[in-house]
Amino acid sequence: MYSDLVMEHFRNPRNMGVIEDADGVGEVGNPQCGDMMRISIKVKDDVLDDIKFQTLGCGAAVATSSMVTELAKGKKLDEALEITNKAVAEALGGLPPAKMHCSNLAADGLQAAIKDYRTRKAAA
Amino acid sequence: MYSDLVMEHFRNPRNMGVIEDADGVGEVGNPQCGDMMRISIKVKDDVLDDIKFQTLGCGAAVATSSMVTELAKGKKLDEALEITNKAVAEALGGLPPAKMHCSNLAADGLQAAIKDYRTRKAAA
Amino acid sequence: MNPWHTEEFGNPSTVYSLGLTAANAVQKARESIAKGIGADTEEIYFTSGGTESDDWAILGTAEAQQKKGRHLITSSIEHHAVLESMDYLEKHGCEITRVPVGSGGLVDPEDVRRAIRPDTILVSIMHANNEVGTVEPIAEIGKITREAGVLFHVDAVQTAGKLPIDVNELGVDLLSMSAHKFYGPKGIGLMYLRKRTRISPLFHGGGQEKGRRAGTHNVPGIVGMAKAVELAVARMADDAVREEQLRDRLWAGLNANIEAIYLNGDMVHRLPGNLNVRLDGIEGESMILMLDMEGICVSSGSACTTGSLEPSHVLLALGIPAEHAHGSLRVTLGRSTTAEDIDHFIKVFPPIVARLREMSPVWCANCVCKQRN
Amino acid sequence: MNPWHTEEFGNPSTVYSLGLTAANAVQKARESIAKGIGADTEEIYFTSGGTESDDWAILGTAEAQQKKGRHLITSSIEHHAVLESMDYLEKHGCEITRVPVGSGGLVDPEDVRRAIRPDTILVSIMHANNEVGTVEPIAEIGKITREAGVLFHVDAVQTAGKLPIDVNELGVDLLSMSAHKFYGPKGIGLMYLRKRTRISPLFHGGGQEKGRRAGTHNVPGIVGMAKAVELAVARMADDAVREEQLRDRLWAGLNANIEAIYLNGDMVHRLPGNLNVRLDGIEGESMILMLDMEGICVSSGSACTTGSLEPSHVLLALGIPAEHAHGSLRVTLGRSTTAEDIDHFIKVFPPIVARLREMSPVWCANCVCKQRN
Ligand SMILES: Cc1ncc(COP(=O)(O)O)c(C=O)c1O
Ligand SMILES: Cc1ncc(COP(=O)(O)O)c(C=O)c1O
Repeated sequence: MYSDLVMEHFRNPRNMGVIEDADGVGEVGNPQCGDMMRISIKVKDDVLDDIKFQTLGCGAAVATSSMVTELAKGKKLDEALEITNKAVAEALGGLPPAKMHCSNLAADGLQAAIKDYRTRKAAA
Repeated sequence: MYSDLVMEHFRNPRNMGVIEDADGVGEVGNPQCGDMMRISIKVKDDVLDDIKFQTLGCGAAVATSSMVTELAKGKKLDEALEITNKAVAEALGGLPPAKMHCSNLAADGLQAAIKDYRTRKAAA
Repeated sequence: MNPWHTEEFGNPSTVYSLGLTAANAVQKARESIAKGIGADTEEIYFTSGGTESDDWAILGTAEAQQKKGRHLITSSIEHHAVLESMDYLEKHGCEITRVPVGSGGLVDPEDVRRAIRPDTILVSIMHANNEVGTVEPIAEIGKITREAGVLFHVDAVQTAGKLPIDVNELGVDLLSMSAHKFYGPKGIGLMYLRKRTRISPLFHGGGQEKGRRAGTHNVPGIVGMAKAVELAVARMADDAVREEQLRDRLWAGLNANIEAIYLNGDMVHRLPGNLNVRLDGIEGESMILMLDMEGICVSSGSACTTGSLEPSHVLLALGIPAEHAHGSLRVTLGRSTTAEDIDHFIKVFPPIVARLREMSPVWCANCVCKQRN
Repeated sequence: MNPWHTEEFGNPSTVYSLGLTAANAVQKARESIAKGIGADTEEIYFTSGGTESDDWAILGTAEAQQKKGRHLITSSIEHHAVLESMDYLEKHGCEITRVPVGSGGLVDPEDVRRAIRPDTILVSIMHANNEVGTVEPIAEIGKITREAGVLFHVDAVQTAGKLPIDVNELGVDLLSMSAHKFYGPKGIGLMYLRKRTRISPLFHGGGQEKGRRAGTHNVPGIVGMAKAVELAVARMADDAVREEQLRDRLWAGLNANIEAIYLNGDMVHRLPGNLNVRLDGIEGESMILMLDMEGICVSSGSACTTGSLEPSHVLLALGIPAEHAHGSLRVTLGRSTTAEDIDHFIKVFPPIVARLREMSPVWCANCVCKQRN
């Protein structure tokens, strides 16, 4: 069902975990819907210096989480904000039609984390 | 579907044919319904001395025709009149349920032939 | 076909790899079958056979399209699966037009055109008839239904695997097939359903077949059917020529050696392996039984073999009188039929006919005419 | 089972001897299956599987009994084949009462009694549930329906061949089975229909099965199913003890080695080969994929595997919260499951759980709680 690339990211997710002293945290999804994602980021000079995720969800949810961190790491914040859910799915070589909706978390989570960072910074 | 006895009578019908100078002829059924039977009889001293049938119809129709001639031959007319369609089917060891209606010709044909004989005699 | 019965015990609608192997097999089968009839892969829906496909096509369309109308058109020589579904709808408020056939058993497409009304929701005409083998002018009817914007269902149970089928050339929207009719397994069939055709399900339940036909996939059946389609497509032309030659040889042989034997149905627009004849003065089942003793399997339109008191509705629709319909015989030739079989038939059948006619009270040669002398 | 696919190409509904051999095989199968469930031979009707049987039982009864009433009773944990048929009827003017289940997944027969009204025409309750394996109090419900003079349908797809079934002891009037669930072929099933029960057909067409279920008989399927019934009956008791022991060993092993793992469904009234658990902080499909890499096939009630956005309706009906339903796992043990398989499962599953919880934003041990520190 899943492509080899998706399964590879599911088996060996990149950047899995928590940044203890994160500059921004984004949380999307809901356990009641079966998937939830938390992204924590470290920002240096407006660039995503570090990024980590935790995901509760299916294979597609884990793989897209992993992929979005790979795509975003090292990017400027404004560039990172342009990463779409569609782009993440495409970078994974596509997802089964029934699982497309599971891929709608990853980019959203990243955007939420960046927004959180900017809110904190504005408040600081 | 048919018992061995039915098939035996179908393959080797007894008393098949026409009595050229018959004393009575009975005809029942209708080609449009797919089965028709003609029985011709020769009567001597109120006894069925000879009896022959012709039948258009399925295996059951042929076998019951054959059986009724066997049951009737040599019988007194009044005895022969008591042969029922049911008795013919039973003498054959039964018929498949779907074919029971095909067996409703044989005794009727015999009765029609005897009736014809008596009508002719009364008229003579 | 057998690995799917035993080793590969998977359920294609599940995510794990055993299920995936089964799902791949089903998908490959779907692709291969779709290719065989010029359809898209997603237009193939697996069913349990011809009856389910026919019933689903008719009942499912009637339900889904009831807002458009309640008028359906069919022919008078359809298989019982179509006829009984139409009768059922008629009892439940639909109007059914049954177009007649000519003496050769062919539908006149103009009759279909004339029957179409604004509230017509479906035309259902069979590709070839199962008794007399006549091949109906489906492509012409398809043009008419398309012009009129009416859905067109074709029962192709008799032609699938025997004649080329291209759903676009034929202009059909729904098409029924049954695998066992082309040497595939029993208990499996399919419906071709043109994209964007609205239909209600016949089987409610799990979400298989995009929610349109519930039930665990019959994986071995599906794989077996796909193989049967492939084989049939590959040898179709050769089989047809061979069967047609044998069939014509049989008819010539019977016609030359038996008096008062007649052909039922058009000889040109006809399935290659079908011969249907009628004989004066004989009933069908008695011929079947006699031929069976010679190892020959045939069937008949006689009431005694239709399971009712009426002879074949198809023969009657061709204008054949009831007494002749009872005396009709259908011979089906197939891949395993040999020239020796045909010659055997031509040899043994005339004496059987003679014997049954001797037994018959309505055969002139030895009864009525003789008695008249 | 295979001769019927190839050599024996006959059609049981025909008069000639090839057909008769097939008809005999079908008849013998019918007798043997009837004996297996305490029914009379004429009460067995062959179908294409569990979905068809369920649909037919419900839709066919509703149609045939509509003069008596339009109220039907079912449970909230039925298979989709039953639920969707009930939903369909509801949309078409019937009233449906769905009795609840307790947290163990069991229907209270008194709820059924209270739900019965003068216009109730059918009660449909499954014998065992396909997800949590709970075995419902069918005999008690059968007593109630019989007293009330209401027809009782039982979906026995999960128990057929696994638990003893006697249609008279259970007091059922209609019962569904699907052969592939007890190691028989796919695409074949049956309906038990008590004598003199009125039902309309789902398949209209040829006169097969006394006019109640049209369509060419799936002879190989029927013969295969009969063989599967025989085998199942012969080894049922042994299989049950073995599977129950292995199942209990699995549960004990998982429970001892994994924290926050809970059982779904009653442990006493349960299919021997069924285990269903839920785990805090994990989603089901991710467990399935991980276990699949270890060669273990399981399924889940997670939305990501039900083909919808909702988790299993069965788990929700047991009162299990949605987030737990998503994290549930069903393990099905069968004839081929060995003690080694169980021990392998107990060995590989705890690290999988640990890894997925490490990945999880909602598992206390490493996220919320840590962050709180
Ligand atoms: C023309 C036609 N349609 C439909 C059917 C029904 O197919 P099945 O018996 O496989 O359900 C048949 C088979 O006898 C047929 O010949
Ligand atoms: C309880 C129950 N009923 C009905 C069915 C439907 O059976 P089938 O898929 O064979 O049509 C199933 C199979 O999944 C089942 O588990």
